[in-house]
Amino acid sequence: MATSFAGVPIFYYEALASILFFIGLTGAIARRNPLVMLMSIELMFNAANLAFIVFARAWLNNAGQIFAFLVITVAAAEAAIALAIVVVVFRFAQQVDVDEVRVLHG
Amino acid sequence: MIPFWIIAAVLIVSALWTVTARKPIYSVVSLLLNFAALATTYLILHAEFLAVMQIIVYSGAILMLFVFVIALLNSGIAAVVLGRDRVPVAPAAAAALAAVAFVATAIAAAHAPAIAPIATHSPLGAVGRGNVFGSIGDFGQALFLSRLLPFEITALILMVAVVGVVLLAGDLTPYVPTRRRAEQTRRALREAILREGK
Amino acid sequence: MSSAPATSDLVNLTIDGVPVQVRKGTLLVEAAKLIKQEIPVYCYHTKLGPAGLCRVCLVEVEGMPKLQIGCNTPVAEGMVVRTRGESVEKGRAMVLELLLVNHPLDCPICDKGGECDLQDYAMAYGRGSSDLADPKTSKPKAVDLGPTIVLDEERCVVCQRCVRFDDLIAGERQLVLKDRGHRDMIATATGDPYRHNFTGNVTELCPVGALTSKTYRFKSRPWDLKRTETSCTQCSVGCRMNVDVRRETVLRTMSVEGDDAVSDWWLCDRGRYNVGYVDAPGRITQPLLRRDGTFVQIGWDDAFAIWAKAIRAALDARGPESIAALGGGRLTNEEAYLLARSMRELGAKNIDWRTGRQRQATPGSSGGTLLDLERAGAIVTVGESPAQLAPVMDLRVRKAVRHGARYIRVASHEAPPTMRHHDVPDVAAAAAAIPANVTRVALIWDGVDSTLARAAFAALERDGRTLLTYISGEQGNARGAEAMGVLPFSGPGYHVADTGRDFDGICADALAGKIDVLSIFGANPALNAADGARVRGALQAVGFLVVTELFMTETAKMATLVLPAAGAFEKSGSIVNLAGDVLPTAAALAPPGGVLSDFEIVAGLARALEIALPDTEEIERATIAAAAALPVGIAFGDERFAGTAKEPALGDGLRLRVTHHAFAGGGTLANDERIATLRPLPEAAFSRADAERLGIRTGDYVDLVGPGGTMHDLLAEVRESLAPGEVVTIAGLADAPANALAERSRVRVENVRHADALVEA
Amino acid sequence: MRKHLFNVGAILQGLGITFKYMFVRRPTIEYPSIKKQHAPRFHGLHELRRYADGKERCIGCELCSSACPANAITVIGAENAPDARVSPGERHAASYEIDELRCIFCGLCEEACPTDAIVLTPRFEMADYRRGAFVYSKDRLLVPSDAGVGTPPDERPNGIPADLGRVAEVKSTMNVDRGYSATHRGEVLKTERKGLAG
Amino acid sequence: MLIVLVKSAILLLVVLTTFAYAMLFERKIMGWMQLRPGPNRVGPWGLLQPAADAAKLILKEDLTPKTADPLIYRLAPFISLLTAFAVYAIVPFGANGDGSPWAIGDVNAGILFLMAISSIGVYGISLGGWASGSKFPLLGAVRGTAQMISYELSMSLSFVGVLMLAGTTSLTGIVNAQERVWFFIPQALGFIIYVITAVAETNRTPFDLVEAETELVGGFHTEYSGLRFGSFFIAEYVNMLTVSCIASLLFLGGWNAPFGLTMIPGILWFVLKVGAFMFFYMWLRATLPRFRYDRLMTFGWKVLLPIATLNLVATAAWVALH
Repeated sequence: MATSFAGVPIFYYEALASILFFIGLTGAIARRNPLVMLMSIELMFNAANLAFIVFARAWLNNAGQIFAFLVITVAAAEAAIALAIVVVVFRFAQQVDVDEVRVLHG
Repeated sequence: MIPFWIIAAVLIVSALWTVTARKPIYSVVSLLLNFAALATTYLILHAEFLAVMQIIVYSGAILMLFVFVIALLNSGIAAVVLGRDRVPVAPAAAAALAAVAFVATAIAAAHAPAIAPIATHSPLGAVGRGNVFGSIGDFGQALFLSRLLPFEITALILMVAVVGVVLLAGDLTPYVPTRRRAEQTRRALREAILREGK
Repeated sequence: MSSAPATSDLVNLTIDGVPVQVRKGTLLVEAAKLIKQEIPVYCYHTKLGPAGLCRVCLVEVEGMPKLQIGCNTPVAEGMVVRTRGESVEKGRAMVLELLLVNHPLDCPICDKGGECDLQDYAMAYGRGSSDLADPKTSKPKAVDLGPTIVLDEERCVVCQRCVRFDDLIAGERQLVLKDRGHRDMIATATGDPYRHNFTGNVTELCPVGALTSKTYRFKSRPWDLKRTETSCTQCSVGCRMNVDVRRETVLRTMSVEGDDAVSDWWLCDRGRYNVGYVDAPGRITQPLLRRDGTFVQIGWDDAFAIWAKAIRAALDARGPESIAALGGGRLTNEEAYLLARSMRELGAKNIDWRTGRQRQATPGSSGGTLLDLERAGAIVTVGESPAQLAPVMDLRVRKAVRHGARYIRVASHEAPPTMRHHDVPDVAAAAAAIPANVTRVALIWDGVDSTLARAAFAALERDGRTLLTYISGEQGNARGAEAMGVLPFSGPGYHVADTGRDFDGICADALAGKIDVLSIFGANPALNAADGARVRGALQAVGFLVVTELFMTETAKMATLVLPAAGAFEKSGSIVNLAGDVLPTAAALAPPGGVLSDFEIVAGLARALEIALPDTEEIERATIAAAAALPVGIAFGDERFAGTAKEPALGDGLRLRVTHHAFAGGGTLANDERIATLRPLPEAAFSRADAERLGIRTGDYVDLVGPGGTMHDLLAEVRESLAPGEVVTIAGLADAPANALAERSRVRVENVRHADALVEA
Repeated sequence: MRKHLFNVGAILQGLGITFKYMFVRRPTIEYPSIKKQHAPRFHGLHELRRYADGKERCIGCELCSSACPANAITVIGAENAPDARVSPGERHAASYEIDELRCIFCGLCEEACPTDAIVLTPRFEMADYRRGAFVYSKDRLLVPSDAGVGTPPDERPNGIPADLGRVAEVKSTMNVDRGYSATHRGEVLKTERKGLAG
Repeated sequence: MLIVLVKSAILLLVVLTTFAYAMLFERKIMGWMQLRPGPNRVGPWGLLQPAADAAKLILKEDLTPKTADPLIYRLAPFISLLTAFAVYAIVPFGANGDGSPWAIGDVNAGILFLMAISSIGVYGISLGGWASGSKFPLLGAVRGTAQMISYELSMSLSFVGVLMLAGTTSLTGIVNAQERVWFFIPQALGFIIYVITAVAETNRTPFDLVEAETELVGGFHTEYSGLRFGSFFIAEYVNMLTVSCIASLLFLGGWNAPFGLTMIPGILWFVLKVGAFMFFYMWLRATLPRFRYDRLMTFGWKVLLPIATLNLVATAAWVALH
């Protein structure tokens, strides 16, 4: 199974990663639901990870994998904090629309 | 080639669904699918440990957290009522940024060697042997020997995150033992009664 | 009781250690009641007096060597009586043991079980066992005494209450004691069926289960029954009575003990037995609308809407003259008031209760109470006597006659009563027949012939004499309807109002096509009006005829819209009886599903017409005020009440007269199958002279032919009291309506079939 | 700490108890196939008895219905036709109904009956799917005329009569619209008699 | 490829049959412990009861509440079922003479795979409860999710001790490392932690707060009926079986025979150990009452996690010293 992927040009992987990144970015900008925005950000992380892992595989250097691992860990921390903020905001404002919640505007 | 196209199609469709889904829970489900496909890709790219981590951490922990928050915030089925999405501007801005990323990776890809099969009898390498690329042993050695500092920094970041989350979402009222709280309530009640003169 | 008795009339005595002061001559049983100490009695009855037969009322009187019977021992000054104690109890136990010697112990089967004096006293005072070892006597168990009563000879303890009732109260003397000794038994003297208008009272009087009603036999046990005290609405006396209901069926009615003012503790058989109509299969339970010649069932909302629309259309097209309402004699005061009020709210004045032969119900200011009637020295009846019209009033007459009053019937065409009576041909003779020393004279009128009533009043009124007048009408709450203003010329409380058309006038208008909507509430003019043919023609000429009824009566069958109404047992309210007493009626059971009371029907119509009606409280207040209003300004046989119908032209032949029978009628009587045997056969009574001239004997069948109709298959009777030139038939029989021929019209006798010939054939 | 250790001990003790009970003899009676012996005067379904000449014992006196503490009995009396007597005496029960759902099987009706007409049989199997089926009227309470006279409580054999084991079979022949054609006991006796005759 | 398919089919059959009879024997054992006979009407000793239950579940009407999210509502049972069965792809049941395992796939990162799959399994409960659109399932789902995440942590830590001792993540390797000494002896604390967390992970009494019927009617599957309910039902028992297999493989020596009783085939030993663990499950259910929710969380975070960490540190120290 693994061999069947052999021969796929790295460019294809990079194009895939870019598309995923683009989709994630669009979501993060366009959506107003903070949960979906966060998920879009996760998508972008994953696109980056994919690129790292492909390059690691190409160079046969596991530094890329280590970097991807760190990204996953940091993403976990990020998600936890962000969701905590969402919960707090919801408790405070009874809504989560990022355009409506403007407490930082003063 | 065909498996790659299939996986790629799954990845893109599920990513699109994640971003466009009407209900956040659909985003979660599609993202789950996306992660599964990604994990498969990682496995094929000899990132064995990362494939498992992708499932355990991303699907099992992070995404679960999303489900949890959705259930907490929105106990019903109806989507959280929100204003209109900012659709028209978004793709342009995103496309610009994505183009930059694409150009960067394309340059990198141009320099990278083609993916060559790793010539071992066991494609994933012997367990625990640090010299086979992508094996858990190899990964572990790299993590704990050559890349220990970033690992420890990540641990610190995680710790900070945990403390932050507890402070943010936790109950910030000072802890009072139950018995003492009951006593306080009783006293307050008595005082209120005295004030009211009843 | 009304005035304090003089001290010399009072006697002091001690009963069970309690000092009692009673009037001289009081019996110990009654005296003991004052201190709520019961002395058991079987043969004694407050209304029948003592007989001293059963001896269960033994009491101990100090100074007398033996036990005395409490029911026949008058009080004496200083008497010391003990109703309890060892010797009394021993004596009573012995009496009870002897009473039970031949009394079967079939209490579980017996209808009286549960309300039986013998059972109760045997439990209270009797011994648990008997020394008698021999078998009890065996006698016939279900002896058919008559159409209403069954006798169980084994159970009879020969207290003779029934015999004494028949003798002293009813005056019929049909029941006697037959044989002597242990064969002593109740029977009719002649062996004929026991039959008169008060037979049911003997079942109540019987202290054991010997006399039972055919309609109630084995239907229920006393503890199953839900009892409601109400007033009878069958006739204008309004006797107080208890209605016993089980499983939404009226099983029986009982008299109310202590009701001295109205019923004198009795009920007539019609009031007692005509209850089976409540759950008769013919009850209408849904509004019926005539559509293309047949009736279709509709809902109440539709019914009210259609009715209101018809009324509105009539008012818009031809004004309030084109609508009319009839009925009131069977309604409660509240219903009658609401009817009169809503009709007048619409501006309609054509409203009348007089759908039958009776013209007037309020006797005017000279009216007396029923107790006054008892004390009259002479009683004069003009028109029909109350014997069939108001039977319990007739019991008062009999009581008065028993006390020595003279009973005078003016130009009566009825069969002679069983009491002493004087039949006189005219009012002048009646006035002459009154003894000179009589100071109280009662004048009873049937309410039909106003001229006759006025003449009688004028003839009998004399200085130094009190003249009490009574009108024994045919409808239960006729006087109430008049008081509530269901009259074309007076409103509630006899207030004079704009005069509209009375019943005759409404019929004339209808025949002339001037009445668009006629609403009839609980009345059956097609059967009961004097001139049936004309009335039926009038009803047919009405564009929109509404009838509220329990059954598809003759009138209801002609209606456009028939509305199911609640019966007398199914609604609460008040009535006014012939003596002016305001009596409450209470609902004993709920009406069948889909049936509304007339009150609700009128209210529903008012709502559909968007007429503002007073609230319940105001209705109640106005009703009470109107019922209590004195009928000032109304004369006995008042001209205003007199009919406007023309007297039929004289001609050849016999003059037709109509008489009432307690069990002859349409709706409730015709639809009660339990009393089928009590309904009279259609009959024609002839004077002896006429009968001989026409060759008719009693038992023959004849047809009467008059202008506009024929009465078929009448049973002929030769009646001695009848004056020649008259033939008398029974009014209101559904299967042979007497009003096929106009009253007082001249009729021919045709198609005489002799009884013996019929037997041969 | 000691308390926590004690709790662990309690858990082990509990496990021991449940394990021990695995081997304890079970008191369960496997009901439809094995039936318990009831006391001779067990209070079960009612039966209306007959006299030896076939006449009903019930005279419709309603004493049972007035004795009934649950108001379960409704009796409507009627007069015996002289030529076709239903019961001795003048009165008989035109309608006799017991609502077995109301009945508390106290047996007071049996006590109150002056003619020993109503008796409680040991039959207790009267389950049904319709409420109406529990209102037993005379056609189901009365012993069929060809099935004897019914058993008074004093003469019943020890416990449940042998025929009660076949309740399930007999019930399946029940006509649900008309109700039972007879009481169960009568039905069984009838089939047995037929079997003997045939 | 074909061999893998055949193997999978056989394994599916075995697992399903085991599930069916596990259910029956649970009812039987519960009955015995509660002085009842247990199911005994269908077939001799009630042996056909599973067939009857299956027929009932299949024939039952499948209801979807009006307020439910139709897609997720239908998806959730399949996630549960899928993850429950997916584990058996790597579970070895025995070994050939040459050391190759009797398993569909021998994966080096076996234990990690296991953890990955079981972490996905929570989705069945949380999505199912959420998508029912009714409050009891939602409460059950939220509870269940929190509970499973909390206890998964301690469970993973209890694995790590075994991993350190065995020096491999391959399940076959771990079993082979226990040839001399079964790991439940050196890893006694780890084993106890594993047993507790295993019960919690499968939502069984006394940790069945997910479906606490006294409070939440049926918990996350209140609204489910028919085969969709059956899917959850099967998943729960298959998970029990999985957890028993893991216990047997990681702590009880897998197919290794005790006391040198090697004449009995290893597969039988394995089955025996799994069976014993399953019995323990049922025994617990018949004995212990349900935890209170706050106590459950307190126990998971404040008792189990520190002990598990302690065990880990101690094991690490021991391994480092040797």
